[in-house]
Amino acid sequence: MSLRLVSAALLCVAVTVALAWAVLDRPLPEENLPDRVAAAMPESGVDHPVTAVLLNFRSYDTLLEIAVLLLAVVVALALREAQPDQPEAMGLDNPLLRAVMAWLLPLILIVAGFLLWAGSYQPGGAFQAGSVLAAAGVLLRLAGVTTAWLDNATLMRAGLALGLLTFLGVGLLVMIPGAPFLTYPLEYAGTLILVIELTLTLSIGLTLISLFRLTPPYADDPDEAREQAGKTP
Amino acid sequence: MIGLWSVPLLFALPLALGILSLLVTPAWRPRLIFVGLPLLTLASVDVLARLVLEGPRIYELGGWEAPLGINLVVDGLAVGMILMTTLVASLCALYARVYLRDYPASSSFFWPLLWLLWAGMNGIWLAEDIFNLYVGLEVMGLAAVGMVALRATPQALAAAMRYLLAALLGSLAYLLGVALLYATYGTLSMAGLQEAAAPNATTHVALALIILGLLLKTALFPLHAWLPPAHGGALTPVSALLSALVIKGSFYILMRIWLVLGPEVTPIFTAQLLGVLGAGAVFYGGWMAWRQHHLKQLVAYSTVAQIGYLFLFFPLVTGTGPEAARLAWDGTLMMLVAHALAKAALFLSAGNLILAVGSTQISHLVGISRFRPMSLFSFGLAGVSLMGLPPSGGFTGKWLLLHSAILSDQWWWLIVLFLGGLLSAAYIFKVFRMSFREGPQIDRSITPPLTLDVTALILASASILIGLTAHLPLFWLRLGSAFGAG
Amino acid sequence: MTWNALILFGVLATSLVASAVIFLLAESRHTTRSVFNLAAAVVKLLLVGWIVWGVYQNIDYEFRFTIIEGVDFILRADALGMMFVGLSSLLWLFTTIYAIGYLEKAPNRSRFFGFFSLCVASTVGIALAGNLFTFLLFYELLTLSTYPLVVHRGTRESLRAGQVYLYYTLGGGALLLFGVVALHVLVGDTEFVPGGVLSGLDPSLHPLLIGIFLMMIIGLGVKAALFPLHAWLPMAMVAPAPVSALLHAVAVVKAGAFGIARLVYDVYGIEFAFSLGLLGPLAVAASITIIYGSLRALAQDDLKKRLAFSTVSQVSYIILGISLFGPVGTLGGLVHLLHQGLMKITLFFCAGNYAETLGVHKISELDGAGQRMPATSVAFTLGAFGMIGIPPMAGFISKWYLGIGALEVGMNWVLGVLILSSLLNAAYFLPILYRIWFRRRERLWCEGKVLGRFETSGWLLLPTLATAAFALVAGVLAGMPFSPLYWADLIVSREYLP
Amino acid sequence: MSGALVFAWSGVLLFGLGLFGFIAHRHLLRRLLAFNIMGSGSFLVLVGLAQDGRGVDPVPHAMVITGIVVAVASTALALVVFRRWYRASGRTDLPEDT
Amino acid sequence: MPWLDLLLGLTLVVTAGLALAARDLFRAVVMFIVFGLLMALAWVRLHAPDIALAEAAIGAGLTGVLLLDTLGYLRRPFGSRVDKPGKHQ
Repeated sequence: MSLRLVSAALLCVAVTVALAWAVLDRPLPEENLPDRVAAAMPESGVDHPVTAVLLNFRSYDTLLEIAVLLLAVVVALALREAQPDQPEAMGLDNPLLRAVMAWLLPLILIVAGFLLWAGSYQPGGAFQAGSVLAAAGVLLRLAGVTTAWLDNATLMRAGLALGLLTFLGVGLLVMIPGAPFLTYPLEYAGTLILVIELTLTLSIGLTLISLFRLTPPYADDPDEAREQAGKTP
Repeated sequence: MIGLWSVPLLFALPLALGILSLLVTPAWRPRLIFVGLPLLTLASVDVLARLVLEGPRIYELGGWEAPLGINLVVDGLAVGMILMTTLVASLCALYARVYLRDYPASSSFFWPLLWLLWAGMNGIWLAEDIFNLYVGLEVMGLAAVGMVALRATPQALAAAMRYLLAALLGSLAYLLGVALLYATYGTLSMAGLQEAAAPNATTHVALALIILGLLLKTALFPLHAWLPPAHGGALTPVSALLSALVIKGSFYILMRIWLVLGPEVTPIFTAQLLGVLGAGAVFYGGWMAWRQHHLKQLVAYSTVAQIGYLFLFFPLVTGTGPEAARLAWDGTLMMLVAHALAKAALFLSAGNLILAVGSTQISHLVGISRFRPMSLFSFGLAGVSLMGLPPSGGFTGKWLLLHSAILSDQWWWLIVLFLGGLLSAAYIFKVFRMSFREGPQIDRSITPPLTLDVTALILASASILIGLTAHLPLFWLRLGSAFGAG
Repeated sequence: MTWNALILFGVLATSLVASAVIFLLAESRHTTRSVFNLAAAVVKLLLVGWIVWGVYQNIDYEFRFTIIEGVDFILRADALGMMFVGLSSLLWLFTTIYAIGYLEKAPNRSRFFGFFSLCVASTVGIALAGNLFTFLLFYELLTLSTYPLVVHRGTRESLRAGQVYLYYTLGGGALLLFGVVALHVLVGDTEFVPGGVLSGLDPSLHPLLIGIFLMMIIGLGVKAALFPLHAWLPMAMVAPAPVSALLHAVAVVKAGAFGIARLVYDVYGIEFAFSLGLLGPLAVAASITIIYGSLRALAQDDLKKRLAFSTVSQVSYIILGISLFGPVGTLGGLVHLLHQGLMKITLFFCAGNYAETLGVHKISELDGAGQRMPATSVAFTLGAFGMIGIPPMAGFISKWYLGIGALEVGMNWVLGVLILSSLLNAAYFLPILYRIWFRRRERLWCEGKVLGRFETSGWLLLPTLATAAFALVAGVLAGMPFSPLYWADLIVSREYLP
Repeated sequence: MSGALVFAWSGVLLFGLGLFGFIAHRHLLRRLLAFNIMGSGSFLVLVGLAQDGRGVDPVPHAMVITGIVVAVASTALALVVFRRWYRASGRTDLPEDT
Repeated sequence: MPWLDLLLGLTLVVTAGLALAARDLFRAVVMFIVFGLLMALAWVRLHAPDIALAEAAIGAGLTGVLLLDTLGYLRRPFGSRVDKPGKHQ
């Protein structure tokens, strides 16, 4: 039993006990935030409370959260360029999977669209839809389908940037009448949120795909990868 | 109307620039600073002007009031930190533009990371919402990790990994603390917490978790192990940014939450414990810095030591009289700002010295004072502030802390300040000693571009000047705080 | 900001600006640097003369701004401060001339002159400081700016000396800092006021005040080379001659002594310090240092080392004078601040001349130097006579007033100390003079260089003769207005009046 | 004990368990697993405790969604660094140098 | 006492334990994915279908795929381009 294990065990027990104490001894709060959310729902522009919180009441959190996602991609890009990976054949090249994909893809896109649209009045929204999109992308890759538009680095990056830029743009745009950042006017709130969600879905999907690949797609082509490697002395 | 704009611009602008710099070609990435720096400076100065003219204010994002929406707090403390960030980060950016020319194209990813880091930091300074602080911490922390990894050498990757693990663990502890606080008080807003905070088990556990998480992120002794490799091994402008600004982010949150929860909730025992850990950091960091052979590692350990001084804030502000508490507040903030300026200057000038002799070893600096007097001069000015010798920000901060310690009858902190100063003198002069030595002559040294020297010198001079004119910044920093009346 | 405040700031700024410009000048711009440096020194001297005249007429010169709430940066010209300012600006001019000659063709001159000017700025700041905070600020700045000068040669020995110097001065500085903060907590911003500011405090605080006094005396005593805190001074003699001359005969050690004077007269107040019983022990410490320094000097063969121990001994005359509770003793101590500076710098200049021209560092090698370098040797003789206290040299005046002052307050044993130390002074100076003038050179001088038309370079000779002349004149014309004695008398009359 | 509280309790246990794994393991992948388990634990505490004794609260729901995205981004970043580190050093753990 | 919740909570803890304790890395990752799916169930029980969707898609799905992918990376033999595998810094 190493010192590391003992200290880990001790720390674990201490934290668990402290947490248990905290949970047992917890007083109930006086503030009732759910009520406030419910009261403000009519002004939020959407019908689903979680979406309202995510994209209206606490939209600033979501903005920063997208920045976190983007950060992961930036680091992945930076490291990929600094130390190009061995070019590798990607995809299982399974004809069956490819055939299935041809059928599955439209379905997945429909699901993503539904999730996005549903988000305004029931569970679902940009993140869920985005991850479904990402799943589609991942499957495409696994099936070995070469998608030219996914291999276009500039287009890819533009896609990555689109969501955050739109979010920021809308946030700043609504300030022109003199309101604080991200204050949607009531009559446009629903539309604006939908626009943001739409672009976010696309960006999140692309972000997750690039995170899965940990790289921009171009390095998949061996020649291109070598070329990339040559550019970085 | 403009005032409404400059507050969100402080984080929106760097975010936008971060994305843009990802879209443009590597050669164009550094050039975005010529758009970003003036605008951010303008926004920061505008925020300051408004603070001075109109007083502190709350900015309601999305037009939603506090418990429902996320508010930003634009008080003296936040504005002070914003200005500090603008100054230090701008100069580091100017430095990096020249410095990174010699590095492979992949290092141009420094720029998107810089902007996102900046956005995260400004987000933290302005945040009034404890969950928003969590997201801000993640933006800042992950950007910092990315910067450390940028070099992509095995050492850099190991350092980045270690840093990342510490940062992740720290954030989770913080998040759990936030979860407990939300469950107890039903609000995430600091103003709401301040009103409702009561001493009970859940709050204490939450506070403990938050403290632990933030200590890990601030790298307070004995949780500092990740810092020296990360700060000492990174690219020079990255080291400067991380040591000067990033660790301040988590300390700042701790300071705010401590004051928000108030003296009823924050136990004196914990305060003293934090002070003791700070003292440990001062001694251990100073001792380790003195033992280093690698110039940037020395500077990195110096950061470990200097963090310790900041933590004297807690014992000096908790359970002491109003006068002592005010002095502790003033002194800690003076220390914080002075350290930010001086440490950035120290890293940048250390980078210049390393460029000049082509080696990171301190023993290779023999006779360098003859060839690079300006780099050494910046190093010296910054060193003066770190040693706490007059006239400098470090000295003024130390003076205030001493004053506070005497007023609150806690003489044991005097010893920490006394020995800490001597220890830092020992490691600073270790470098000087070598530079004055006339050993086997190095007849040539590479002359780094002037920009590198000038940026370091500006930062170093600022760390001196802030001590001489401390009156005004300290007055601004107090605006809107509990010590504002003093 | 008034005109007077600007002039006062100008006195400080001349050397600060000079320092900054010199740092920025390229190493090779020797002429520009020298001209600028000399011009700054002359301008400073003129400004000082102006202010001395003003202070004589009781005009107030004050420059202040707030640093933090309750702490001001204050420069103020009073009689005591102007005495020190006058001394350092006068000697700055001469030492600069000397250093230009001494360091001809040496490397790192930009660094040297830059820090040199910074040192003078710190010294002037110490002298003009209007409160303890400002004093402390410049006191530490002096430490920092002298370190590069001590280690200037970059040899192992000088680096070692520099390290020892730092141990002592930084430690002392930290103690001083605590004292200053403690006094600040007790009475707020501690401005220098004749008669002190502490006498009104509650008697229960008196033990604390004694402790603080002790701490601060240790902090100041380090620079004043008070036994047993003197060890850095002889070691620091590895520095180039101009550094030893100005800094270790004047600026650094005098800064310590001057600080003690400020502490006793203007912070505690001489009467209050006396009533706390602080002066007696201080006098004893000074006396021990006087005797100890002289004894150690006796044993040195290295000329600069002997002069250094002589400094250790002589600076304590000032402290002795301060610790005598009476106007005459004070007069003796203060006037010695000036006299010792003039005489000791002359001696160091001469030592530098011998070393530079003849390559001689040891006393045992000085045989016959008087024939080879008559002018330098005359200057050396004048300085040595002054140190011994032979009338009518300046040193005699100091000792005379010290003795009378001691008798006046009934501390007769001090007289014994004075006589003993004078004998010792004679014992370590006269043999040197004997060797210089009356022994014949056995071997040839191992000189390879001809330094100008005179016996040595004019840059080296002129300042030496000038300071020797000043030392002579200060003694002979002690009764004239604006002589050191006259000015010290003015200080005493203002100090003891209230 | 309400259903929400049950999950809060399992969140506590998960956090403790994850913490143990995070410190005890050396293999970086396992440590990342542990990190994710800790994260899930704190999310459960956040929602479970907030909803215990009160109704459904959408605010913690939004916070947890944010948290999940942040966690996946952190994990992805960590994996990128880990893969580079593994390729450069051939190690799956960090060298012991402290 | 909500037995179903209790059972689910317990299973969560056990699954997490298995994921952490598994000797085989692959098994650990699979257990983690199972854990993620169980988490999604827990979210449904907590009346948080949004989180359930996110957890299933991102928490379990994407993180799992990422981990599996990395696992494959670890098992892949390096080509000649890798500089000195096994070199400890």
